[in-house]
Amino acid sequence: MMDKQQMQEFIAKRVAMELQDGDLVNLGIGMPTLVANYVPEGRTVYFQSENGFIGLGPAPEDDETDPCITNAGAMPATILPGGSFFDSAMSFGIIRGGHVNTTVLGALQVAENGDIANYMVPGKMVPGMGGAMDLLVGAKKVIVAMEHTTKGTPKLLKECTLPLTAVNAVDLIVTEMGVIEVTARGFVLIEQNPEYTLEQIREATGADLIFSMKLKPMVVA
Amino acid sequence: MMDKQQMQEFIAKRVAMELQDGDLVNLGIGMPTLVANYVPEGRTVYFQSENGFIGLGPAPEDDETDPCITNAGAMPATILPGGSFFDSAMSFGIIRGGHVNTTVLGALQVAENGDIANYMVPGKMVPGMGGAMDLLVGAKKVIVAMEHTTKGTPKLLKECTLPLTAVNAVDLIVTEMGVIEVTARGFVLIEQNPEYTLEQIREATGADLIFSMKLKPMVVA
Amino acid sequence: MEKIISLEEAVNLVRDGDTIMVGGFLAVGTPERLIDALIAKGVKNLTLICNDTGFLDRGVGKMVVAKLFSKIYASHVGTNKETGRQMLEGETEVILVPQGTLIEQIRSGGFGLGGVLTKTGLGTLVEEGKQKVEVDGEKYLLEKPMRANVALLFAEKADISGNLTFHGATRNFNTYMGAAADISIVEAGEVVQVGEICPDDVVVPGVFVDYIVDGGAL
Amino acid sequence: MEKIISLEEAVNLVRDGDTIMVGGFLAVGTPERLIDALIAKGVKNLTLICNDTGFLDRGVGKMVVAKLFSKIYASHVGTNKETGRQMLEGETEVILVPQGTLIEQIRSGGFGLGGVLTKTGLGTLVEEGKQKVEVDGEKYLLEKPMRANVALLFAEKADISGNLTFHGATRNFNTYMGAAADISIVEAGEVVQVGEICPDDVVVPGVFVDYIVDGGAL
Repeated sequence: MMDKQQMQEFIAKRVAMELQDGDLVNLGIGMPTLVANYVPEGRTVYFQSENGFIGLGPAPEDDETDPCITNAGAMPATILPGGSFFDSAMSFGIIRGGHVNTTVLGALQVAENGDIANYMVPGKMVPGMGGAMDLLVGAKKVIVAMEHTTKGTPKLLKECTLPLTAVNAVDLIVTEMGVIEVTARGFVLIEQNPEYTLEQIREATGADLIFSMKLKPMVVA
Repeated sequence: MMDKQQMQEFIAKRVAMELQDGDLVNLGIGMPTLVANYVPEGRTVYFQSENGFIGLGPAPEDDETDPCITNAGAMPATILPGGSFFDSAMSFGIIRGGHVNTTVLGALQVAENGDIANYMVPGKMVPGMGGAMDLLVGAKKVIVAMEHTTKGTPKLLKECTLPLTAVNAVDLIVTEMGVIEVTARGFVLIEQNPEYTLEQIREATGADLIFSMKLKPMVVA
Repeated sequence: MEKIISLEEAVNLVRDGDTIMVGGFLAVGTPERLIDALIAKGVKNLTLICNDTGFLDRGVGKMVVAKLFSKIYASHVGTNKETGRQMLEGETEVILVPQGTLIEQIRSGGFGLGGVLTKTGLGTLVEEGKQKVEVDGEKYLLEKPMRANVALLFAEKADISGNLTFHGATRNFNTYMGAAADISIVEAGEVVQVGEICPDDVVVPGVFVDYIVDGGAL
Repeated sequence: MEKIISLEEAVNLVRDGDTIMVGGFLAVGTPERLIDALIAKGVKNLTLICNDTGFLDRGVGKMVVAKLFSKIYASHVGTNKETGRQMLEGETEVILVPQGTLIEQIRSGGFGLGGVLTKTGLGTLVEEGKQKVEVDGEKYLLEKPMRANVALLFAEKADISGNLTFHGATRNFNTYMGAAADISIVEAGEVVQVGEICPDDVVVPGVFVDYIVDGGAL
């Protein structure tokens, strides 16, 4: 069994394989951020930070921190050569206008029609949607990176019960158990982590799960 | 009698007296452009050029011409210290958003309710509205600078007969005959060029003309 | 046209009950000195329009802690637990707005547009009570323009006519809020003379800036 | 991610019947070499979206003279008498659009918005056949987003990843058209290596630029 950190790295590595050479990518806060560490060799991927730049680089060395250069979580960041700073109108013009190839976000719940809930639990936790609603509507491809369940409670559902962040938005879900495509027919498992049986994955899923005819093992480098 | 050039200078000088210290002003092509030459001493007025800058300065000396710095009529121009260049979205954000204090435009016809026609004569001359429709809607104060008639045919009318550029837009009209306010009661003559009698001005006007109780002579420096 | 004023003069422009816009993204590019001065002055009952509510000890978050707001429009309040507490206990009304919508609403307010037509928020709580407009068979939410009495902004550099330049990720909401407020006040890291910023390099033209507080001279 | 292409490769991206956007304001900030090459190639039946139609011998005006357009959207055509002739004789359809509306329609098309709500054009011929939307009791015209197959742009400088800078009044429509076109081609006065433009100085980020023609190397 993987521990939590291994699980997150495993998911992040698998998500990174989805990124294509030349893609502009926006990574959500938390686990999705890890994806930047695993871009496959030979592919150049540009990361957009919704607080206003393209060319998000790794965290700086302590003595090189520029307080004006932070990621969307306000953590110290760097900008790579060829990057550019801009304001929020431009940043969301890029996002809403379909110029981001892929966004990777976490989720509380995903429904089989691609609905996603990830910005509030009424009466309890209401952080707000930040840029997530725009990213879900605007990005060409939406990948959800998350654990398959919350301590055993399914997060992949027939319908979301929490307030939605967007409807029909999710294209692909990557969890520690497998890779699931969101299709017109519902959830289709296209890759299976060999550590789990199909039965285990089906049980951890709160909606019908179709096994792809081309089901493959989920392997990361 | 003034010749055409004197008439235009006279009108431009009178319009210039309307400009207040610190105003941002947009001058239309043609006669309105002359206004820049007569800003009263002690007042700093900033000129906006809708092709993308604030700080429009006088035409350059021949050997200082920068092909990238032109006015809205594509004529060589200069930019004054403290000026700034920007794109058309910003330029018209400034205009439409009410950040231009005064615009000075020519007109083919002005109606007593402030309607203005100045961008086309159907089937004959259709130059287009350029930025005029936005300026008329957005500028805080709209001054029309024009000759009182077209070879004797009134241009101040009960209703415009040409296609409108904007409705209820004009605040003040400055002609060689006088200064006319556009009010809820219609045209009000507030200044009279002593070269013309009130009767002459009334005859040259195609709508009711109210003489202001405070009617003054139209005097320029 | 000298726009330079003192910190005290600046905060006296903000009155109880005002709607204020404050630049910054999680306190990056936020006018911290203006915020501190407003807290010291103790204005009340403000409405805030800001990307987020910063942190307990940074950015507009300090104003949340000081309970200056009765209403907050923001895209994200998760980094400031005091905002969450005030919201859940009904002390402060918090209206969550998608980030890309919020900046366009501000731009609309400043640029004389009638609102924003966006698909963002369709099918979510965000659409509740709002007009929808169909354009060529596609549905959009109509989000209204936003304006404020005062905008409090930060810029790396200002010339004394108010032309602004920025560094790094500090532009965020600072570029359009000045246009959308009756009075805009910029806290500038550096104030320079007219002519010291090349016209090609100006990011926000001075027309959108009414007053400048010299952050360096404080 | 080398975006540099030859003039010949560039014009081969434009096909008969395409809608093209061309940057420039009365031929200032217009990609003259791309225009010349398109005329030499002889594409047909194009729709033009441009601020104006330039002059007989400068800017897109040369393409008007060469009769490449069947339809033109512009705010002003008065500086090119051939446009007027083609319009009045019914050879070319000319749709006049207020300048501030035109740039917002392009920005909407590029930025995923459903259109523009503006008072500009209300009560004029411009409103004919268009939807009106009421916002808080105020009427606005709904002007639809515009997009194109190809955008032909000019910039003072481009790095090879497509980041652009500008000089003088050449920005005009060049800054947003790239976002609103499936393919955008920039004629750059100077092409530099990645890293030679400071991230703070970039006016248009490279994401909106697909191809660059080196104006200096022609």
